Amino acid sequence: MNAWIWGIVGILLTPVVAGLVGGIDRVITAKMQGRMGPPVLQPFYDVMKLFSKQNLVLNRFHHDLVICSLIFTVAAVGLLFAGENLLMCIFALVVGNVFLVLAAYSTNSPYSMLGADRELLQMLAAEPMILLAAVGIYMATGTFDINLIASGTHSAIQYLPGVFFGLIYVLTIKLRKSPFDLSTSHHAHQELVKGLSTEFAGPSLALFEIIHWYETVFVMALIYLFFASRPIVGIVAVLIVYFLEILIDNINARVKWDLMLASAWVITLIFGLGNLMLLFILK
Amino acid sequence: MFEDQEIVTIERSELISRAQKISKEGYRLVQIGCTKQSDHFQIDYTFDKEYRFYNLRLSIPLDHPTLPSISHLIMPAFLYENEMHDLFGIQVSDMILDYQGKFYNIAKKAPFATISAADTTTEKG
Amino acid sequence: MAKRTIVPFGPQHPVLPEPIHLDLVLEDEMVVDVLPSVGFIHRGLELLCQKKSFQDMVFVAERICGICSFIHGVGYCQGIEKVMNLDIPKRAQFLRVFWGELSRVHSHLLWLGLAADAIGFESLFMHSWRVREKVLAIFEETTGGRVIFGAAKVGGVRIDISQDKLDQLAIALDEIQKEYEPLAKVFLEDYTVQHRWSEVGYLSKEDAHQLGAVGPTARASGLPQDMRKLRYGAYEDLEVEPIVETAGDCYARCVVRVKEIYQSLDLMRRVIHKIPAGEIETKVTGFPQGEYFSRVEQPRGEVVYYVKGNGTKFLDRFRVRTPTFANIPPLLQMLKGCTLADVPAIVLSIDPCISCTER
Amino acid sequence: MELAIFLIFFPLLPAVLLVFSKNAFFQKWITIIASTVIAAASVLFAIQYMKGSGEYSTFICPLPNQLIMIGDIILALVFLFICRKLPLRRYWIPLLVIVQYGLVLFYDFSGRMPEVTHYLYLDGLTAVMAVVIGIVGTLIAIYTVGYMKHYHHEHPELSNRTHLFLATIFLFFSAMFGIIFSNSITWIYFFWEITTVCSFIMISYSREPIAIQNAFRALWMLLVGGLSFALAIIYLADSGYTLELQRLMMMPVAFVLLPVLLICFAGMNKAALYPFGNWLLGAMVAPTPASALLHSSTMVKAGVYLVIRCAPILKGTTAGAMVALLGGLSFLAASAMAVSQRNSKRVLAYSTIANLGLIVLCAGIGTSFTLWAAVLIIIFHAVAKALMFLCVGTVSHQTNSLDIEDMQGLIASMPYVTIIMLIGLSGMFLAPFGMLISKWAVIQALAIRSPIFPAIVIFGGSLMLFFWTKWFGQLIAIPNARQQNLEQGIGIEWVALWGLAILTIAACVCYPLIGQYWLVPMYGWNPMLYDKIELSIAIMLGLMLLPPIILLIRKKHLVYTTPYLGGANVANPQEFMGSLSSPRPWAFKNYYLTRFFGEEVLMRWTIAGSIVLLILMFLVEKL
Amino acid sequence: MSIKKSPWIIHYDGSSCNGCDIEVLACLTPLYDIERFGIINVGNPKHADILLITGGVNQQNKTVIKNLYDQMAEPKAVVAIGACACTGHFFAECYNMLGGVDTVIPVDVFVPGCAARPEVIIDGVVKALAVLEKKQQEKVTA
Repeated sequence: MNAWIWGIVGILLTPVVAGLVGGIDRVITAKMQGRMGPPVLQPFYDVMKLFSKQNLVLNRFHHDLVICSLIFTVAAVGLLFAGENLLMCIFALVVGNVFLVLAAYSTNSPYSMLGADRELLQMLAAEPMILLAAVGIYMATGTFDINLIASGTHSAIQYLPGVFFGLIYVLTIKLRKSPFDLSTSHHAHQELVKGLSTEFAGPSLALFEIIHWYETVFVMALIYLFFASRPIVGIVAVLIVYFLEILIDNINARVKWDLMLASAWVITLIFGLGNLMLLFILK
Repeated sequence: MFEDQEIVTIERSELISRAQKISKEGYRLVQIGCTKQSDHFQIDYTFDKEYRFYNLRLSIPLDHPTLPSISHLIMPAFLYENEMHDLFGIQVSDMILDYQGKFYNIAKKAPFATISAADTTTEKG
Repeated sequence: MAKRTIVPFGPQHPVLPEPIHLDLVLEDEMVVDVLPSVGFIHRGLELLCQKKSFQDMVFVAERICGICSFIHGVGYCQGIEKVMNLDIPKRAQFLRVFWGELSRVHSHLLWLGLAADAIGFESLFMHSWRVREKVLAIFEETTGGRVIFGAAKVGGVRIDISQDKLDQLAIALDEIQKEYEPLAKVFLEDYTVQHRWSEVGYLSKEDAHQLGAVGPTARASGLPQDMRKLRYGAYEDLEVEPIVETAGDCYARCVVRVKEIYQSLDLMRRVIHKIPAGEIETKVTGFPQGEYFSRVEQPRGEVVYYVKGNGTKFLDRFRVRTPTFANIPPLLQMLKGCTLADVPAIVLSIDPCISCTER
Repeated sequence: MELAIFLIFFPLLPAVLLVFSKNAFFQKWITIIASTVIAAASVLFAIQYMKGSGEYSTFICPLPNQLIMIGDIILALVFLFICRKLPLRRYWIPLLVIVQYGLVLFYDFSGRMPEVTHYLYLDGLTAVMAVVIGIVGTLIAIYTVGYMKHYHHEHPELSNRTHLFLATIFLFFSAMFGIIFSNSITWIYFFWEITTVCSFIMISYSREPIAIQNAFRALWMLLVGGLSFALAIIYLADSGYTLELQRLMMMPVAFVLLPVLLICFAGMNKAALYPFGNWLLGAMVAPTPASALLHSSTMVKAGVYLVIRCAPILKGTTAGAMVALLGGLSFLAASAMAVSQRNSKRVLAYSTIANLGLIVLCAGIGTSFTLWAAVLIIIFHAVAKALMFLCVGTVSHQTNSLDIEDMQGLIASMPYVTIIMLIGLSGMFLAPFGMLISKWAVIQALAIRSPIFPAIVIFGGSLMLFFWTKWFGQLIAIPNARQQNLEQGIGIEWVALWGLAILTIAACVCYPLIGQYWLVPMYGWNPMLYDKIELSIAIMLGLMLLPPIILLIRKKHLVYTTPYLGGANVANPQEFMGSLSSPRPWAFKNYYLTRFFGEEVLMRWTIAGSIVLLILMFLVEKL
Repeated sequence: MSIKKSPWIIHYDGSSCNGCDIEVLACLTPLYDIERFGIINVGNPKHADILLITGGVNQQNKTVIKNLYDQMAEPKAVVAIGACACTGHFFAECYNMLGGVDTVIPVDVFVPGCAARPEVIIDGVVKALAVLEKKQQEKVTA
């Protein structure tokens, strides 16, 4: 029963926390760019405004597919907070992502579909590292069960510094930040217009933003799991990592997909797999 | 300080050979321009080599103005030639990329050819 | 593989501040064919010379483009001045160089910002434009306008800058340089910037010459071509050496512009140092009769003004060949075989000014 | 036991009948009735042996060796007959036949073959395979009836030999049941070569030069496997150990590792693992039902079935690790190359190789958990992949194209086929459908082993996600204009399509049941079955019900608009105002990343790598 | 929630001389920083609330402007920036010009200037916010 409550709390709190984090992100980014930036609550204003707008669609399915994507992404976060199987949570997130890509495909509009293909490329680049991190956590803690990982006595980080680094590297992809915001970026000034989300208008776009909030919380929770035995350290680590991502966003141009894919895989192999091999041999 | 500008008047039939010669000499095309005069179109092909200004000038009649294209010899010429076609109504044959009169996509046909400068000056001057 | 992705790139596209349209044909992300179209901004302002007097045409010339507005005005005035055989006071010529070079700095900073933005480097965009605002502040202090200020006129300039002000400006220029230096370093050294620009949009020296490239586009391909070497106006007294790079890619074009900002700042200091006292304009009487091709160096390259007067207050012909127009054929060459992600970077690398191009 | 014998011999009846019935009506009903009987029998058989711990046959076979000998002689003659028209420079194909049969027959004649007491062995694994062949196979057979009608309608230049094609299918069923039920290795070998013949007949069906050429390539590659099998038999006969598969698996590893590796080699060869993967791609010229039946859901499964059978010996050995690595390499390379393919059948072929590789990877490691996952993949893959092949076959009939890019917006013109195809695709990669559950099980099972294995699965899985999703997306890219319905003329095929679609979903829903009642008795309890996981899978499944529901609800607040085309829109949403100021259609084609994942880039390395691994596999055995 | 707190803009260059364009862009940058008001330049008509147009309308871009306007979701507002966008300025006399933006789409706010200064542009956008809010309320009541 406890698990259910945790899951629901996670689902309910995520938009609040992620929205606030998003607002703070925008303020910090603005400061780094020598500007004042928007109010901290701006992400909420944006989403609420989007809900109040007309729902422009190209056909009657793509809005629905965004809803499906939201359902699975929410489920992923819910399962994560409920302490379910880590791999299953990641797969749920992947399904959510796939639905998002399908939504973009279903619009049958060139920029949107190019964005969909780019999003697939991003998944191709990021997914191995994330799953490998889960395997790493398993090797370090002996379980895929998030409850057990979280209540364990030692943190996975001490065994998995390489995996942790690799995860931070691909985190930029998941957070849609420079240098890896290829499929759709927070700023529209890219060659694909808005890529994946080009055709989402009004409520659809609002849902897309919310999906992104859940995704953000999901990957941050993944970071937290590395420090699970010491909650305070974990939260501090999450904050530092997020700040680092903002910094990276601000000091990098957007790279091209081939570099993204190649570098993400190389990092995954060297730091992720290398770390695991060492762990395997030493244990 | 003003630069010296060499302007050579040629015949239309000479155009291709002159253009070929001058581009072989290492001149680059600066511009192709057209000016409507009271009885003819004055066409200027401006070239430059190491800051040396060299201009070929030829004139063609106002009725059914036609020109051969030099874009086969000097690729950038196609832009100017399409421009001349749209603004002055000059038919340029064999351009490497012919926009078929849709280069500027203007509603009015050959605006520079219909109003003559001399006309307006007499009206307003 | 006959099946290819075909997308319209523009006319409205967030990376392009101005409307230009390309039919892009892609295979995966590789550009296999590109066809440009223009005319979204074509106003037909050359024909205004039949409705506005040759002196009013200065304002039209300035509004050919709002970025290099001042030099457009100067180029036009110079043509008329040659046709009318006017002798322009030295001080006016120096002031023209001062504002002209300041325009170059403003334009290049603007370009640096936009180019950074096109490759997703927002903070660099912001900081470039932050520095640019200081340049605009100088315009505002000296002329009252920020981007279009109508300081040039046939026969000289409209406004003088006092000696005190000039001294203050020297300090302001130093400050701009100080703020600009770290920025320039990022453009020259950052890894991701190099990844996006190095070996992208290559244009060989031969192609650059053959296809008639001008300005930084030509200079980045190794052509030492700078119309300031014609020593028009006050450049007679201010020696300028073209800044040349040989790599011929987008990165080289960026380097040329980054270095030209230093060059221009330096030129302005020399102007302040050397500027003679005296009148700022000569009286203009009569109407232009005759023709001249006036060539000056814009931030984007060589601009050609053809003016032909017929002895009335209206010109017979007023024609502009702007640098972007000349750079379109090289651009098409550069776009061959690039990837979709490179398209904005390459298009912006010639610093396109569509409103110049289409007039 | 009787059921097993029935299943081996019964299909021969329709096979013989079909050879003589050129009438389409008879063909249809013979196929339907025989298929129903086989399906029913195999289900009965599965129920009977699901929980059983394995049962040996007790009957005594009169003149066993002599029977098989005669069979082998006939087969050898058939092979030589097939090769009769081959040019001399391809001498090695008949040579392969002569060498392997020469050796086997020599041992047969000299009477050195050890005695076999239990000719058949039936357990849970055979039950799984029997169901796959009996249900998936027969659905494909039914589909074939409808398919061939269209096929000949479209290719009037080909002579109609549908009756032979159908007969071959039933002959093939018989051989397949023979392989999985037999305990005698010589018997398996006999049936094994029959499937090779069937494969040849089906690939060369159209008798076009390319088909003949690919059929011979498949033939000689499969004969290499046969040779390896023959060598294993001779080794065992020579050393006098045993010719019973089950007893072989109980022998000390050191004695029998070499023959087991030879058998594994034959299995991997049949499963089209690299370096032999290319015969499977060539086999795609066959009519689609053949691809579905032989080259994805059953015959190639016989290969992995054998490797799974060998798992007890492979487990924990270095050679076993090499087998696993070979499987892993095939999985990774085939998934990667599938990314660069736009021909739907080739994508399916590559993904088949990939999945077979994954199964072999699991079998090579051979722990109970990995075998658990391997069997799961066999089930899910057989169902979903057969479904995909049949869908692609139907689509290609209606649209005359196998190109995935031509399937853009197929949902508008062929809604039902597309929905079925989407079910199949979901089954291939989307959680919580079959393949993803299997993949998850694999990662779980492998995580305790060297991290190399989970890494292979993870990378390959990501690649699969890429190419499946882009296909999926292309199907549902909804066109802006109304499309003509192209589903007329699909007849009996619906039975197979819907049947397999329902099976795909059912297999997924029944996952816990399959686990508990089928796999647990075979491989023991698995932590993947505990309540919590089942709960999360149940939640995911429940959520999966939502998308169709959401999609069906009509919405009122939507406002329809046109696609973003940079403001260059024209009246037709499929066009934009082009540079020459005339409307030009825009187009979208997917990424194929040929620079990274093209065949030219990867094939050489894959073949080289797999050959090295093969050599290593036999070398480490020697050490 | 009021649309006032999060107006997203899209900018299209009609046929301006770039003067107003760069001033619009300057609004985004540190000195003026319109993100203070939650304004983002989204560059995609489907996401935008306010269409900023600089420069007048000519033969070729009239359909583009119309397309962009049609693709925006209600409620939406249009701001014409600069003298050219308001009336065509002295380009109105040119043969290829149709005039101000209001010749093709309804304009809610006119911002004067040649080139319009960033302060005035921001002022114009803020005026457009009131228009947007009114439209939103009308939509709610309707």
